Amino acid sequence: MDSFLFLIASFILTTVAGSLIVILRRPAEVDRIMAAQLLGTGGVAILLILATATETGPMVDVALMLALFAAFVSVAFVRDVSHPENTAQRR
Amino acid sequence: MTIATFADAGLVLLVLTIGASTIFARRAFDAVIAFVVYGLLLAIVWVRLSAIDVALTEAAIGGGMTGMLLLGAAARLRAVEFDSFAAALPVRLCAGFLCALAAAGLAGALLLSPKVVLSLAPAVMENLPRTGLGNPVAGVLFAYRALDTLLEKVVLLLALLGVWSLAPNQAWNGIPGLRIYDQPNTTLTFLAQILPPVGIVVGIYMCWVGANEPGGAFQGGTILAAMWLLVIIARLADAPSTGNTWLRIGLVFGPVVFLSVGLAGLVLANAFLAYPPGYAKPLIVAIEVALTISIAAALAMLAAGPPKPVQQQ
Amino acid sequence: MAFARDLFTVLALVAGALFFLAGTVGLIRFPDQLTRLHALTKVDNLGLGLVILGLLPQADGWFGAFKLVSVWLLVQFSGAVVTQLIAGALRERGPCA
Amino acid sequence: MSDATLFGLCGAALAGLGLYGLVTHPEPLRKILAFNLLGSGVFLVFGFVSRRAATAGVPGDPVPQAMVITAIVVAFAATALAIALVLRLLEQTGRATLSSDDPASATGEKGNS
Amino acid sequence: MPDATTSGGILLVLAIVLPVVGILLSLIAGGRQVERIALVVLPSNLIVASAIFADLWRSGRQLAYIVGDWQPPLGITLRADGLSAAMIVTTAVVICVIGVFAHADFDCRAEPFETRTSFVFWIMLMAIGCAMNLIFLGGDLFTLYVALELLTFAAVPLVCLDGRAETIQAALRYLLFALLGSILYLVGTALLYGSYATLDIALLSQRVRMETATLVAAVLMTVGLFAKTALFPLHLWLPPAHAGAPAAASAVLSAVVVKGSFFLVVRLWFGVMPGMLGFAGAQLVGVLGAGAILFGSIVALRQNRLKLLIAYSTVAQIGYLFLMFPLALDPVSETLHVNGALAGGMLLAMSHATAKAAMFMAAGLIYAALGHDRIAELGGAARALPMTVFAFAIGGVCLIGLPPSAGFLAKWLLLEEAIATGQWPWAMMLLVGGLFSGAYVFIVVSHALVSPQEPLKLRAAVPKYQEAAALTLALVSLLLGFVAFGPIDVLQVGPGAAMEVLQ
Repeated sequence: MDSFLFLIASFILTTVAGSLIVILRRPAEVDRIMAAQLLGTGGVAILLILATATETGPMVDVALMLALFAAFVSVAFVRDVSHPENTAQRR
Repeated sequence: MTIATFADAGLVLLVLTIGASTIFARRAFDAVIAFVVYGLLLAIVWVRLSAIDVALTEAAIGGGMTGMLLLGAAARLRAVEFDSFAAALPVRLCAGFLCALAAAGLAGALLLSPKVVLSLAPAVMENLPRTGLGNPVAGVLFAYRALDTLLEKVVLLLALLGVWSLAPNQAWNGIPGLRIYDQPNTTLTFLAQILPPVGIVVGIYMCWVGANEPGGAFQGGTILAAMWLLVIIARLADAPSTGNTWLRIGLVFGPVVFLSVGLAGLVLANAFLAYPPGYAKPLIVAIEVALTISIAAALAMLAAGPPKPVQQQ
Repeated sequence: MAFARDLFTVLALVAGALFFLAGTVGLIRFPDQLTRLHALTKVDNLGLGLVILGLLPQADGWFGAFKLVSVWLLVQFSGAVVTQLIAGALRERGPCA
Repeated sequence: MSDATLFGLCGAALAGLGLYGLVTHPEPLRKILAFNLLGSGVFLVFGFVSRRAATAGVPGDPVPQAMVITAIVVAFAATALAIALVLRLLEQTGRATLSSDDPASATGEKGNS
Repeated sequence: MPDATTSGGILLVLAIVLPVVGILLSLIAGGRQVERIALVVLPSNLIVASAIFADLWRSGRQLAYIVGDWQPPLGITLRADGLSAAMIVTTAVVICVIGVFAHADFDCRAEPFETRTSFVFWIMLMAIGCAMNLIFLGGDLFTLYVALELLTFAAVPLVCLDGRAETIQAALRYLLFALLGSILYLVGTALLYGSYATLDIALLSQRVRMETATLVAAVLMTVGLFAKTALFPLHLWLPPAHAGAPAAASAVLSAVVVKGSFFLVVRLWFGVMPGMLGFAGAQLVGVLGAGAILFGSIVALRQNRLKLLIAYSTVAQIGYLFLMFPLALDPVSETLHVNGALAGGMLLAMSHATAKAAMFMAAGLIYAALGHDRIAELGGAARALPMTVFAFAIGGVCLIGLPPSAGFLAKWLLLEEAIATGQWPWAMMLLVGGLFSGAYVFIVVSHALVSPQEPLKLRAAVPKYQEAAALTLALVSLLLGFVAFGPIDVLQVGPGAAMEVLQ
């Protein structure tokens, strides 16, 4: 069971990694923040699976933290993108 | 466990790629977003190193708070971003060589470090019952090396004072110039109404379990700080003025409690920062609670920046 | 019983992982940002949802299960709101390259 | 190669990258970013030290972990102070560079003692 | 052999707790209380420091305090040996006098009581006191890292206290250098802990072996500390940072703050790993020191502003401090040992602390009185501000190393060692550096002594007690030359924390 869980976690890591690298090369900023959001979700999934696999309950807390702060950073991002100073000089 | 090793190698590769892109990205903004992603990834790395306490801190501070701070700065600096007139190629090559040398030296030191591994882990675990704690990291932070933790709180206060000191003279004791959302936004308001209660519960939980499980004042305080900032950014509440008495009291509350308990140790136990036998755990929990408040206030205010002059509108 | 439980976990996790794959492929391949956002929400909802569903039978008691579910709820909620915010910002600025 | 060593080497590489950025980037904001990268690489070296000492029952040495927590908080404080300095410089001069003008200008005519 | 808390150990705790209490109180009390708190804390700090010194002198053995009753390696020990006792008293005196001097500039008695500059200055002054005490007393390398960070965060805001753009730029550059320095130091502690599972200085000194990891750690830590000390060629941040700050801040930055990281270099090499530096390493450190002396002095000679001249002279004087490394190396065993060179180096550090503070204060007063600090136009300053110019000259005498100043005694000790070990180039360097200092001090004093064609118009009157403060420190520096016949023995108590009285 544990190896299976590790396998799934690695699989998710690979898909997330692949899209991260593609997204972070895109020119538009909005795409990039999607990367942060995606990593938030993917990271949560990976951590939860690892928590089950290694039977380390507190790892779930790390997942919780990751979810909370991914959202927080996204808010900061949207604040900065939609600020008048920046919308004035849109690409 | 070969799958795990493969996955770890992949993780390392990803971390290095993203890390490199924070250095080599053309625009500062891109570098900052890469850094946010990097911070979140590091949390996973720390989990793989079985350092849950650090993973929590890294996710909260390294990715979240630092990311938010850098995003704000990058957005403001975008207007003046100058054409990266990078250093000349020979200089870069030379610097690259030296840095590679430093990294190689460090790597060599790691690979060649003594085969017999010494560690304080057994001593930490052996003495942990005397503190009544279940979380060895909390034991180190609040018992064995309590002096460092106490003084690090002072460092935090000094940094905050340093940030405040950058205000113009007439703005002293004004409102911090945190950039808020520029127009009322129902979605954000909704988020800022729902998320903070959840966050506060998580933060208190984090502080509470810290005595026995990974977590503690740092992690709990950071969550509270983030929630406070969220409320301010969504314009649901104003940032307090930096001269606000309650803010000042909140800032020093944790260190004062910590120091008082430490000094009481001179009388009640037999040394500064020693806990009376049997009372160690409740005292440490009390210190952690007080510190959570102070850390939350200090981190939020650090992120909010120096006071701004009042603008007539 | 244990076998059935593990089988359920395996199936749900595989399905979840496939949604992650689908979501990320969408994020890479879809032509404009709004549809990419859509793909992202699929990952949030279904990918993570299925993963957590699969992990629930393995959870460490009721409190463990409760934590798993609350993580899922948190991601759902914040993901939905943040997607809204990004979409709003996009609308304001107009689609950018 | 054990996992600890793998992550330790990753830390060394990150430290090198960060050092390079800190030295070569002219923009202060990029220097601050590079400093954070350098810092996290150094923290991973602590992680290596901690994890290497893992024995039965103890997943790692808690002492380096506690030190990293302390250092992460300090690094955040440093980042906040540095960014506040950069933004203040931007406010006053309309630009944010470290390009060294003649240091003589630092003792300008006004506002001293 | 486990440490034990010694009888006077509580003083060590007091030396650290007292300023912390002051900082916390100031943050709550705010307003006009801040200066009062500082003016209680700083003299009390001096009393505590003197008590530590007296205790050490009387008992002839080092003081120790085990914090939280946790024995190292698990816990942290504070220790005061001869070096720390001497330095702690010197910095306490300097900071205390700077506090008196700063009363005029950072007054909290008038409305509005809490101004930005005064609030920040007083708190940061106490913080620097706290950080320095911790650096001198800390017995654990990670505690010393925290102390370094305390020092950085207290010093950076002082650089840009007056808020001009150039000073903010200087502060930012300083901060980046300092952060690089502390992170390099930190990675060294990680490697040392990884090898020896302790960061306690006394334990480490027993355990260190010649190994790759230890060597890498030592190099990284030393480079980091050099960056913080502004040793040539990592000195770029220093002149603008020190010259741009308000006078009282310049004094504390130049006289006190750079000594913190310098002291850690001494601790590291003499205390933790005396056998690691080797002949080549010691010569290299000496070459860097010599480079600093030459570069700093020559650039100082070309300055036309007084404050910048003094700042570059700091670059040169820092170089002097590192000349003791090749001279303290025992040529046979290739270990650093406690001899006249170490005593001379530390005495030089103490002498520079007092003299440089006096000179920056004098420069600040001249600036305040004349409205500028252009050296060429200082004519008449000696007549208008005799006490100030006298203080500057006395400080200069100590830098040059003329008898009977402490600078003379220090250089004498170093020279003696250089001659005894036959290291003639370093002896030459000591003398050449003295000539350079003589040249730039002479330029300033001679300009100040010239009578101007038209009578000098003072822009502002300078309070007498400020002049007295500057003169006091200059005289302390001068008289240190006499008193030092006593303290020199004290410097040898528990050298480098390692060779504790072992009976």
